Amino acid sequence: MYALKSVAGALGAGLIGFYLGIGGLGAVRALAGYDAWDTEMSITFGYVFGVIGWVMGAGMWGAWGREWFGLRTYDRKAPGWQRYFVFNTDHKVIGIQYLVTFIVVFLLGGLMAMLMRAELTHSGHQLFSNAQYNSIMGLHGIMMIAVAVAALVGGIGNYAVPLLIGAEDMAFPRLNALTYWLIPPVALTLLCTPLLGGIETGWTAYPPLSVLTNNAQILFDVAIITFGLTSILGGLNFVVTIIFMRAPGMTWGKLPIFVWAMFATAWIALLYTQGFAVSLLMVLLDRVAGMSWFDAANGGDPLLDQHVFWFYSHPAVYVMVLPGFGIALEMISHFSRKPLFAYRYAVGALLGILGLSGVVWAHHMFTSGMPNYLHGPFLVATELISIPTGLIFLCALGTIWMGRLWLTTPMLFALAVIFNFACGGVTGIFLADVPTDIHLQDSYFVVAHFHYTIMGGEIFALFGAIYYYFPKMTGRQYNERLGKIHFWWMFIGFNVTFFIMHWPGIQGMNRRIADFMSDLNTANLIVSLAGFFLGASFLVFVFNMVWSWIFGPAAERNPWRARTLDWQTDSPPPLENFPVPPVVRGHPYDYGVPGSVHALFPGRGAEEPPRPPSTFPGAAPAPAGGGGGGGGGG
Amino acid sequence: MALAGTAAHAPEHVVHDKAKMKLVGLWLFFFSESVLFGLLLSARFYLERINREEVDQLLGLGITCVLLLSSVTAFTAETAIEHDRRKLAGWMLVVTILLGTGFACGVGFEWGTAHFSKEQAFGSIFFTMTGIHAAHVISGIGLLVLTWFQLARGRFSGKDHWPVSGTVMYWHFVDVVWVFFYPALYLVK
Amino acid sequence: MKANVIAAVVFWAALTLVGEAFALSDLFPAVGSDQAKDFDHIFRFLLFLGIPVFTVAVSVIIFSLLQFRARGPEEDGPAMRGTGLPPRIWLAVTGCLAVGVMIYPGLTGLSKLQSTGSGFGWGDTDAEIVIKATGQRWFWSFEYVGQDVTVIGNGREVVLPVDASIKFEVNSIDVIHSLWVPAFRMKIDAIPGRTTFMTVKTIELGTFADQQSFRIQCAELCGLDHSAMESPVRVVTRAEYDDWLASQKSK
Amino acid sequence: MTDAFRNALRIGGLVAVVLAFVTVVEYVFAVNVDSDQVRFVGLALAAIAKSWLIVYFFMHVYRVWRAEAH
Repeated sequence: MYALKSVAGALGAGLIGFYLGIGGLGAVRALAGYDAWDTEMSITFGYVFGVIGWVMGAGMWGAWGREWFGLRTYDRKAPGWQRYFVFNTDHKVIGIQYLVTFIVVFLLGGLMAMLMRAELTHSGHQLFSNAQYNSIMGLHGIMMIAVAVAALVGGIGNYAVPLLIGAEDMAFPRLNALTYWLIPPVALTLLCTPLLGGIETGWTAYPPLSVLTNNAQILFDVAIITFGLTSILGGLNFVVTIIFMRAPGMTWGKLPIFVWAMFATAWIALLYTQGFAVSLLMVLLDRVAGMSWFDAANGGDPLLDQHVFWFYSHPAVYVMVLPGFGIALEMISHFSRKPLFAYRYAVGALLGILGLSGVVWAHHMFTSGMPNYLHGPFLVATELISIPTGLIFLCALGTIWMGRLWLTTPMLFALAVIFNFACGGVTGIFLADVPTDIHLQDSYFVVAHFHYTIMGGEIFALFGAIYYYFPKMTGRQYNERLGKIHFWWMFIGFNVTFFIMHWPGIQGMNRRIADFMSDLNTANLIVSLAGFFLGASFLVFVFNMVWSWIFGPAAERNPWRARTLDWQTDSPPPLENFPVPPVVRGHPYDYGVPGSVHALFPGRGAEEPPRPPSTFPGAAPAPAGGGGGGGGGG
Repeated sequence: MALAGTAAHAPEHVVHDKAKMKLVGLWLFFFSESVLFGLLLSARFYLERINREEVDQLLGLGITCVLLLSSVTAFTAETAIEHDRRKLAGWMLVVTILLGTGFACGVGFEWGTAHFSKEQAFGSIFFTMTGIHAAHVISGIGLLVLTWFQLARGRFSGKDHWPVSGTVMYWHFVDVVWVFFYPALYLVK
Repeated sequence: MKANVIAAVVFWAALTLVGEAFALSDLFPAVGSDQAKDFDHIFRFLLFLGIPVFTVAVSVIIFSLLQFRARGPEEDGPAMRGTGLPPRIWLAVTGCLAVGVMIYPGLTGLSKLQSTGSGFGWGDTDAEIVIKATGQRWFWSFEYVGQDVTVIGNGREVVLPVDASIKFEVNSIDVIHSLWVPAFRMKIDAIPGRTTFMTVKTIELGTFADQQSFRIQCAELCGLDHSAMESPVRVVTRAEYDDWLASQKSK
Repeated sequence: MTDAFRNALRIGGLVAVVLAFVTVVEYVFAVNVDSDQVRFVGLALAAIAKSWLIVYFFMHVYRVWRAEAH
């Protein structure tokens, strides 16, 4: 059993590393005359060595580490489903590993949300103590942030980007595998936090609370620093892949919009993620080494952490939503069967958001008592970012206008992204303007706003993308009827839950509380019930996915008749993606343009991809190179 | 066959410039790391404006010179292997490792003798910044040792020496970081 | 094309009207201060501006869903690439909106809040009544400066006079808290090691018993009993306030 | 010893001398200047100059945008 061997090896080496770390530190401490066991220091060392052991045991030693010692490397080969459980360097396998892992984390985080809403059905305490509630709330926060940061980027991005640009893999396949294999220990560590008392700081982990709180914080710190590392390495990989691995003829002006979005996202992840690492590192040093970064009595400053933290964590929301925009625009163009409206403006908007994302962080700190001269510039920068975001709407709305809308499940999700983000964007204006933000900051208005942007903008795009790529990934077609049921169920549940949630926020219900004022009982009960309704919709999704993966009908090569390269190869694609490397000729979205071709597969002959039915109006004669761009070709 | 007509320019398999990709990847990694060090540097000036405690100036100047010198020897090692002079490269790597170890020991000595506490803000700044930097120095020494080990077993040549170049670049990067950290921690008042 | 545009514009106008009617409904908690009046005004202004923007997206999506649907990928739409004038107009309009909102109510509102701005906080730096509010886990204590009156603990009433400018000087002794009075629509964080302030001008009588937005609560997660960290507020006439002060002193 | 190799080493030596010189000047400057602001600006300029020397001559940053692989 390859899978069992791999997972057992990873776990075993991880545990050995964990105990070696603790034991080694204990020996050094004992020699230096201290107690051998210091909870936080021991856990930190154990964790670091445990993670190294885990990735080495999972296969990094054989595939990579040996090379550093001048030894011959070997890959772990595993057949069938077992390839998902080994240190596999194939980007398609890694993408699916990411997706499945994060769907599991998403469902766990959703379960936490259900528990929170159960507590908040009525004022007073229902199910949990304050400590339990804070712990559940913190776990929900950080797990969902992790899903939002990594599921779309790591899952769909890994799977689709090399296919979309006509490459055979990512630039650094082993690095890619490493970024995935660092994730399971992070998830396990976060799930262990309740054993040490639970994280009570929320996902933002503001000091001095995060310095003074219980030992679980240390697990949070080390886990999230590791998570940041994967984000940086993944971003690096995407940037190099997109710069160097494009197929011949795939110029920057012909790049699919999702690839552009991933390019901007990867730069953001690469540049800013260190901020989260630095802020958590300072917290960690304050806790473990007794330093005073945030202790005002000794010259530290708690606001320093907020600056460093938001320096990453605001750009992080663009790590979440930019790929969502990208994949939504991609699907909207294919399912409207129209060229992407104002493609150049969309690219400009993505790069504009990339440029502005680093200068808006302090709008999270308008009420924090930072110096007065900072409010104005950050207000201006924040309002400016609505201009490139508006261009994304122009592209989406311009593309569906006069289109031939084929309302498949992914298309419905893509339209929902635009709808939800319009609401999230408008409520964002209230939070960017200082006079309104003073009241709304840290209220349920903020909770509703960021669920509209992150969940409405990105998680909807994620689910749309999963349906969109399901035939390509599995070679089977999902059940369209169940998909539509899932969409409408989720869409209605989501909008009822979070639209009503604005109201308690305006009324003065603060975030992150286990108990609230009794005059908001009705609103909270409705929100809770709608939340349960929303939560139940994912059961349909899980059932549909599992059932269709096993029993679904075989999928065609190009069920959507899309023109981009990913659909011009088999479903699922062979290991090298394209048996014949493509040569790109035209724009990927030239629907309705007679004679246009996106790509040719030279010399493919009989193996050329199936063409759309010849009844397509405006169909051009088949290009001499054979096969090619799907939709418009034919 | 007609299908072959437009196929003339397409290579059967696209060859990617792997060396360039590794180089750019490494630079992107430096880019990301410099944000880490830049944030620490910003945090240092955020908390303490310009002030600092008394530190041992001569020790600071000494370890700075040692690190800069190790950069020169690392450069010589890389240049030597580029011109197929393996023996010189090996010796230069050894000198670099020794100088790097000297720097690390200097920092350790500084930690042992510093009269300010890590529990004061400047102490936190000083120990964190030198500590993070020293961690990079130590990992750099580890990489240099691995590289030297392989060089000694006859692995690299003028055509194939990416691990040497990459490690030496990493070493230079650590040096660049110290170029900024040294004045920020020792020289400003 | 032309008929579609007209129909969509009519649809947009209808949706916008519905939305604006919704914006006129009673959205806000009780008004207790001058700043609250400003907030309500600005919020409603932004809502009036935001709803047409939101309905542009909604109406185009819904209209397209009804008008432009197809059964499958059999046919391509017109090859509109979106070059030339339309995106420029869009850019100009959204740019003007963004800059407009930036100036009013953004920067103008900000300059009003920081009228005599120095130090860390909102409003005038001098006020008739100064209250030192100190946050700690998990209760507030309020010291009426110069009155020798201190209110400590959750559930203990904070009494304020009406028609007075009141400055809260906020401090914390352990972790970050945030002082928020929903009826005053004002909030400032309590940061260990620095004193922040917010000055409000009370304009209406009110009590927590009648209106739950008359309360002080912690808005920044501060650990275990964060949700319990609140004190009721009572805004009373000047005479009642003086009586209350006297009764507190005698205790 | 080929000419190319000798030239490369000569550049390295030259850069090393300049670096040493700047470091000493930096130190003397920092110890002897009274104004905090002037010292800060001078040190920042010196650090930028030194880092540029290392990045350009030692790390060969131009290889990133040079067309051919080395």
